[in-house]
Amino acid sequence: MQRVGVFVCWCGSNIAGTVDVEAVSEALKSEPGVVFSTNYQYMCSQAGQDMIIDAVKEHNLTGIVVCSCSPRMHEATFRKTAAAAGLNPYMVEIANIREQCSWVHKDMLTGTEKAIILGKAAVAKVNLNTPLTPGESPVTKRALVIGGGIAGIQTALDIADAGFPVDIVEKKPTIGGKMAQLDKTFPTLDCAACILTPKMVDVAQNDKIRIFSYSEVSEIKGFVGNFDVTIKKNARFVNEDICTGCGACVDKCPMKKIPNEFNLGMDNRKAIYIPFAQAVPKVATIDPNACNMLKNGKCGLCAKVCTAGAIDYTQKDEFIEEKYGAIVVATGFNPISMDKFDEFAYNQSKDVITSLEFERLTNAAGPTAGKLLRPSDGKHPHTIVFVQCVGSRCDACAEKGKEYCSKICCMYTAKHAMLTRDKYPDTEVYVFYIDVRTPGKNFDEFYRRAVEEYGVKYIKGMVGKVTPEGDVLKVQASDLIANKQLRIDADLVVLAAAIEPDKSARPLATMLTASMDTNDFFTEAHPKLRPVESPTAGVFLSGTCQGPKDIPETVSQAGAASSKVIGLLAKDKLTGNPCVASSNELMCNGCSSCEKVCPYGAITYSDKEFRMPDRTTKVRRIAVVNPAVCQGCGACTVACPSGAMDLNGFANSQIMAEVDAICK
Amino acid sequence: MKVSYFPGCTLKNKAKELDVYSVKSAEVLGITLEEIENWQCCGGVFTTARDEVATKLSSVRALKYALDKEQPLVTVCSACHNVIKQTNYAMQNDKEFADKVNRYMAEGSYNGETEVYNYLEMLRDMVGFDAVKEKVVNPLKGKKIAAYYGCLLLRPNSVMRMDDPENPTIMEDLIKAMGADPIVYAKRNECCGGYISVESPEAAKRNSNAVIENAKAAGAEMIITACPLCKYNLVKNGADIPVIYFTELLAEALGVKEDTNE
Amino acid sequence: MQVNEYKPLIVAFCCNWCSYAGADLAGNNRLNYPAEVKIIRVPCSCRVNPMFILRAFQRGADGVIICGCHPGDCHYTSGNYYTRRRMAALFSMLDYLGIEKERTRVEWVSAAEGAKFAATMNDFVEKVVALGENKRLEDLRCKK
Amino acid sequence: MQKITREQLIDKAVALLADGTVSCVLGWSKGEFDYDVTPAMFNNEEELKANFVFNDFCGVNFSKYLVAKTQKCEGKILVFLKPCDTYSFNQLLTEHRFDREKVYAVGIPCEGMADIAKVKEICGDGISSIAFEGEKMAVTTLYEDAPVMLAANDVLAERCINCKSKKCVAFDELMGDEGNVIDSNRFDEVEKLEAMTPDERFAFWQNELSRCIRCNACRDACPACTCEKCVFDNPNSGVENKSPANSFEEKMFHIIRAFHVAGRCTDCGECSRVCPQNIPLHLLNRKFIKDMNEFYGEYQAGAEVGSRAPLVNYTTEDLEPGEVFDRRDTDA
Amino acid sequence: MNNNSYLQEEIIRRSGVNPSKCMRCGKCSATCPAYDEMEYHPHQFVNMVESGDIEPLLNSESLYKCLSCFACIDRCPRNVEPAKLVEAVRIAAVRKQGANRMTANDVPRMIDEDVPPQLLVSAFRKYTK
Repeated sequence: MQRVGVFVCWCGSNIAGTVDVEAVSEALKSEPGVVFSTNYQYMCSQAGQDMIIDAVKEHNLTGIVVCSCSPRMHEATFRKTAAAAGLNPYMVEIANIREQCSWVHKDMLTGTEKAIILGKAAVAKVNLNTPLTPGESPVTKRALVIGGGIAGIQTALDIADAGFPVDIVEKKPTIGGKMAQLDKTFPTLDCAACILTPKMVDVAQNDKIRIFSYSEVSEIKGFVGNFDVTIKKNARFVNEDICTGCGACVDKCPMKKIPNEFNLGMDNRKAIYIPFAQAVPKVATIDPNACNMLKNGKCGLCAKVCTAGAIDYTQKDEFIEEKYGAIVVATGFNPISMDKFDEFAYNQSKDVITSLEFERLTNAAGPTAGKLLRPSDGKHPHTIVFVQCVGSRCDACAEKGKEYCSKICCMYTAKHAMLTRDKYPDTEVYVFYIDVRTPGKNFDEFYRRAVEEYGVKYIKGMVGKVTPEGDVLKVQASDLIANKQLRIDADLVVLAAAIEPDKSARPLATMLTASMDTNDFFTEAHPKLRPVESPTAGVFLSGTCQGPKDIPETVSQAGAASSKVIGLLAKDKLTGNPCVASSNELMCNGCSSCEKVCPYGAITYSDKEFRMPDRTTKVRRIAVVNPAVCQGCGACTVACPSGAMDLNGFANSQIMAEVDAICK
Repeated sequence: MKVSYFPGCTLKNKAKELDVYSVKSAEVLGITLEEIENWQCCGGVFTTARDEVATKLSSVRALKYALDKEQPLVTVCSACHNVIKQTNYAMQNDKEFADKVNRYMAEGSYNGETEVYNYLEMLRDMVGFDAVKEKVVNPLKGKKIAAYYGCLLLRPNSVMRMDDPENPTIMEDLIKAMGADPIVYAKRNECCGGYISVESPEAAKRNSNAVIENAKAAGAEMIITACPLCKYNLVKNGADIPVIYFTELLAEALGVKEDTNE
Repeated sequence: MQVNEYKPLIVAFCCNWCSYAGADLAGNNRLNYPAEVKIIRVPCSCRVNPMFILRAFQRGADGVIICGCHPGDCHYTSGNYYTRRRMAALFSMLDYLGIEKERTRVEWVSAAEGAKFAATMNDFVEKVVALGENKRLEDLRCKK
Repeated sequence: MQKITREQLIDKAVALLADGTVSCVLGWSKGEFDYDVTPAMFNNEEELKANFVFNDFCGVNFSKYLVAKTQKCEGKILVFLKPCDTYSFNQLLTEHRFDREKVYAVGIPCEGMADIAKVKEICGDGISSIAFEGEKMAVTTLYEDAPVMLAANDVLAERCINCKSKKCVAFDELMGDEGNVIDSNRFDEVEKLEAMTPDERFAFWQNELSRCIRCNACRDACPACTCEKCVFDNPNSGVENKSPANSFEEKMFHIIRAFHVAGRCTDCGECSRVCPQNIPLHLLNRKFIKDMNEFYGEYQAGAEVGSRAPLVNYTTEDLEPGEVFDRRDTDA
Repeated sequence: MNNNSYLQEEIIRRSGVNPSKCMRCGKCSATCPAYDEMEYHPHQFVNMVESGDIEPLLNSESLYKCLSCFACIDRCPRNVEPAKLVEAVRIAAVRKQGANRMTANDVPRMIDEDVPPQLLVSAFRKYTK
């Protein structure tokens, strides 16, 4: 039996004005377990707290009930008081007789009656309280960043800057991501390579950062502070440590007709290749689907010309196991496929391209060395039509497209239009838009410049059909302001394709038990207050894996994610919330119902041997809650059919006792 | 295999080629088209209005007929196909509408159970283009043929589910199977003008011309279609390359054209 | 005012993050609702076991209401979605047994909705009062 | 009458024992009366020939027994599963309640089982023997000389009249056809109750539940009730109670039990079959099944292993608890 | 705003279209093959039905220009299905007493030797009650 002390607070007249505090403390004296009951003007004051500490010592109290303001206000205060008195802090219960009693009821009789009942409920609960100790777990002081685009790069640099080791896993042969493919960046028009490549070099030279390029995460186990991750390093058939990136192998490779992914297939690369001049790591990679040597053992030219001896046709995929304290997801985006949008004739004409392809066409390192030429015939286009919102903002019931706004298209289209008019003033540029959305610093000014200074023709309306005929693209569109249907003979049509999360994100989310929305964007722990954290503890979000973002936003989110990671890694131990679920193994059926409802993946199963009364043994599957991962929602306790699963601090018996106390 | 067959009004007079060659070709490919008894005209166009009931009854009756025979229902004409498939879809998905229809159904109630195939779908899904290819005796080598889908075969896609509505391949695949070269052009799924030729022949002419010009610019030597109205509009508006029904070409490739030419 | 006015007994389960805070806000703003409403704090509405609800009814509660964060706003991301399913099933079952549906309710109240909390409680109590005392669940097994 | 015969099953069991596939057989055994069939373990041909039975009174669903038996038996157990038993079998596998590797399941067809209460209703008490002759059942009583001849349909159990599936969804080997899921009218009775006023419903259930003697037969027969320790036996659950007394769980027993098995109940009907007071307990379970089908889409527990039951699942668009009633009220 | 809410509701019910889903992109009008013949264009049908401005549509020639080619239905990113609205308004118009746009007397002038029956049936279906 507990020895409970009851402390009724007046809160000046806040409580005492509508509740007869004397009557409350008197009434609660006769409750089971109560050995001491008093009231005082301000329980939360130093004098009030001292009064509690003294009473604990004098009456050997094991539990405390404070009838006062909301526990959201002072529960933490009184827990500290209990600790100061030598009690376990979780032996305190609060009866909320201010916000939920004295402040809502005007009549003294009513208020007092209710306060007594709330007090009784708290006493009934505290009688069943047990001392709780928060669990502790060590923190592995290393972070994993999945994805090596600008989001991953920035996150890794910031974490490394704080002194923690970071690994970047990138599935492509080089880091850099989409930003490396861009030409100029809005709204300042500085070149993407000029600002990105120095960062890539920083990453390469930072001794805290390891890059696993051409690699994927294949398995994740563990929990916050203690992730065990397996990384699959795909065989690139080149010894990374020896390759100098000289490119001699590339020059000699006879397989010339492999579509170049980096230029979105608009030109070709070799079977052995370095994606672009500033690639990091700058080492060659052999495409096993294209290499003759790997396919049928005939060739071997690259090995012959490699003076460093880096070519290794026998290289195998390698699996690396590493421990991490925190994981940052930075898996990025891709433009959606235009296959379903062939009213724009993307599959019928080479001169209908996506905006990302347009970036490559205007990029000095691109297939046309930065000259804007039509992919079909290499001629200068004189009339260019940009189409906005292709596949964005579609109805959920529509046959194709995404429901959300892709956010970046309005600005990059303004950039493309402006740059085109700047470089080629003889070009007519039309932009068909539904709305122009330019919230952001200097964004709308940028768009207005495109219209006012560069003479880009913005037309409110949509393109309905593109008909390639001869060497023109007949564009049929509506001009809603003029209430006209326009027919434009264009030389080039550029589609602002919606963006979607990279396809690798979904299986990764499953491995991480991190939640995703219906569009496969990662869900944040709280949309406003915890925007860079996943609800899964220890997993953080950086960049477009969480939602469409431009570069400035991505970089700031990367910084935010890294500061969260640094905050976590700076701790030697993690102290958990002790109010977590736990399963009574004697009653557990191992049925997996609890696991299915756990939003955190905190529940796992193990086979345990039990000795039976008849001295036989029996192996049973039982649930095990990881207290470091459990957040204490209690969903599992209700899903559990046998009642084996219970929640510390809010146990079935405790809540039941409260119900009983309230219902007489 | 036997299927129920809904020919439609035009196939019995102005578009006999479409009808006769369909039946003959199917026979070669192992499918017997059994014409529905006492079929009534589908009405030519589907009314999307949910409260239009009477105009859709003939389609429901045909569907019910096929159901009772436990056969899929096959149509050739794009218009019939469109009307019947849309009606079937409404019977499946619009309960209020289906209830109204069933009050008129002396034949017993119907709730969209029948599977509706266009002749092209039949070739693709029941026969298979590879099997068609095997049966070809007169390969149409080197012919550059443009498939003209028009609007009715493919749209609305949520109902028709025949092919990608913006980049269809079903007719091109058939052309390939027959040994010819398909010509892909953007206007192949744009409207010819349809019945507007009654109201404003000029508008129909403009639409049809755009289709013909686009096909020619892409190198077409011939246009094939599944729709009598498309054919009428294209021909009437001065197509200077042949416009024929795809079944006529199929019969030729399969070597059964001659015996039907009396 | 009548002397023997019937006072119902209402148990309200409120989730710690939204609805309990909403109830506090109702207090902060001095919004009245009947004192018959007694709140039990739970971490999440999904912690509410149907057994608690049945227990309350058996011990004489006249109505039980569960309040949680709005769908999509759950502190634990998905807890209230489970609540929604469980309670839809349970309340439908109670109704099937002949327990008046007005005695049970689920309401989503955010931490900002003090006024909604008070209005909800006023409305709920009013509906329960209209039904009178709950004997049914207690009597379910005992034929009179 | 069953299409598959006792002899066929014994032959199968003997063969599987002989070739070492299984080491024992879980089957139906003769009881005190002909209609009183009990589950039993058979270890050899002699035991099988002596006591194994298969007839219209073999309604027992063996799936549940596998939880305990697989722990005890060395080697594999042969179990005969009727279509409805296979659903329970899958559901228990979904819940990891036994080791699939330790079971050799033979799916058998079922023509529906007889309800002894119905037999007694026609023939009265004092049944001394029941024999099966062709398509008929010959019931001999102490009081009549000539046996009463009954057709299977006259005494078919309610759960078999409303059979939801003749399809075996789990087996290592099949005797007879795999069978099909069938359109049943199993929710008609629930709908009838739903159409009543709350007062009428209350009266109905009060009348039914007042007969309960808390014998726990429903729980003990239920294949979903395989908990290591039942909440009603657990002093810490807050609902513990073992005897009929005027306390909480006593009144709530059936509601709590129904909720506990909601989403896991395969509607096998064992609860109602074993109830000595003939309380239609399946109507509680079917209400949950019907509701969840309507609210969240068709779901049949045990149709496949590993499926996620409606109550441990959700969508963001689920209907609100209040809308449940709005929907019904607008339908009415 | 006018007081045509009854008619508006009827049009919406008959068509099954929710015009408030429209985001004013104009793709329907961009893709419409009969645009030039129309006084009110597909996107205007949507917007006018949404605002209850139906009278002008009822009296407009545009009703008879729609080809039912369903291009606007398939290409609308918001799944608004403008052609269904045009159809619903057209039916409201032709169902009015004596409002048939085409009669049997018109047929001979339309016929040439190649006219497929399909053309006449379709036109009748569209232009008459």
